[in-house]
Amino acid sequence: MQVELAQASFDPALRLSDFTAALGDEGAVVSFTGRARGQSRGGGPMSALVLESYRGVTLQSMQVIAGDAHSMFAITASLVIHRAGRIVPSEAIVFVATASRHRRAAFEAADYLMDRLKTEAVFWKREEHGGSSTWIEPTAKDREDAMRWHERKE
Amino acid sequence: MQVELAQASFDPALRLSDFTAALGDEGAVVSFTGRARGQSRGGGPMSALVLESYRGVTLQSMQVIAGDAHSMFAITASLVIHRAGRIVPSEAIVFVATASRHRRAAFEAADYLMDRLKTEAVFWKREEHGGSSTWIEPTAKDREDAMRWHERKE
Amino acid sequence: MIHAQLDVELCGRLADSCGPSLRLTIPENGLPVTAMLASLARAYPAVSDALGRIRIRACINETIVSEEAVVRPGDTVALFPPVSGG
Amino acid sequence: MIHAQLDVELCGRLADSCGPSLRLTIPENGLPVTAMLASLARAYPAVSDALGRIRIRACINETIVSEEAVVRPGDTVALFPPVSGG
Repeated sequence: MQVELAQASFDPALRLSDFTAALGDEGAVVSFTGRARGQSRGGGPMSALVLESYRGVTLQSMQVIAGDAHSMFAITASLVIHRAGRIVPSEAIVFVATASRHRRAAFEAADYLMDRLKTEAVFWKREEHGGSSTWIEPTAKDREDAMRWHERKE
Repeated sequence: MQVELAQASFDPALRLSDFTAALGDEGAVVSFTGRARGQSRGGGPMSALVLESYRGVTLQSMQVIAGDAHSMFAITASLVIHRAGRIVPSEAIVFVATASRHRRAAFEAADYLMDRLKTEAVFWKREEHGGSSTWIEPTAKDREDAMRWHERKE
Repeated sequence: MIHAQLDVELCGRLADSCGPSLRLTIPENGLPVTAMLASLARAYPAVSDALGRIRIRACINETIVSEEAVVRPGDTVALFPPVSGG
Repeated sequence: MIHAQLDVELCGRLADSCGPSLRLTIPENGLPVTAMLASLARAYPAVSDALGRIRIRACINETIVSEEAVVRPGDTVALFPPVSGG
């Protein structure tokens, strides 16, 4: 389990390569890359996404989520990288990789990690468009996705 | 939609890099890499996995599956690469990448592609261990996973 | 009746007993898949067991066909045991 | 009562009205989070609206705490509006 808060842009494919090279006999590797889009939620053009984090609390929130993924699914390795700061369209915001013996666990854990990160990771996010900016919060869909795992846990 | 039957080993991370570089405003990219394991289904050591394909039929079976994924999910791009021939442990057997505006479609489409490929792609597969080899077929779990999508379709 | 030669490719485990290709003599105007399978089993007893035990699908000119399809001289014919998947 | 200075960091949209850090005078033996929020609202009317409208969580020394937790001089204190997630 490796969790990083990145202040500068990173290369998801390169990180997937390193992650996979370090594996043992895992048969399945799933990755997710979340990229900044050029379109804001309102539909207009977006010039950048700015993610504010808070000291050690943001990283810690990511570590808790990754730890939960390891408790809930039969994954043997995971990598979570999240950008902070100003992110321009097509740059990676978040990258998650999971590995397991068989594919179901790797898929579910990556899906789960993303659902939790999108709703609970300690970031405050705003979209910059032209001169102004708009704070954004998890969508109803994000919250609904995150709720799916509650039944599972019990 | 890009579908390839690879006769030699390939680098999944490199292919993910190219796939992502060619995208437009997609916010989500999911990848799956299936790797040959060093352990056979029976639990003993495996020296290689040998995948036999048949002329154009194998590629065509993969294309049908990829086409179905595009019909069923709101993905805007996909890449499916499948090895044939002799594959040694830790080499990639299959690689799938999907991209979509929002993450749910990319996750589901990659999951769906793998379930269908694991049960329906036209390959005959045997595990080599020492001097002998064993033909293998989809597991009960593979078939069960593939069945999940039938309810969805109707 | 005029006859012709046909090579039938055997995929996967079907090739275990007699190799990946078997030569068969068929009528010049062809014969249905079911009749071809029966003829193959008669000509090659070693494969008849495998042909009877597992579900076989025939492939003619790179298209998987039904049992009623007709195999003609010059066709590229293969027999598929159940696929392993990827 | 002896008093001390405390800098309270405001995260996310809470910083929109008065900037990312506000100075507050607190009793030397500290005060509960609820009292700190009330005191902040009195001292900075511009943030009182945001503090009242959305659910705020306090963070003391990098730990998110309950409303009953006590803030003491020297603590690293921040106020979190609801997180955006990643």
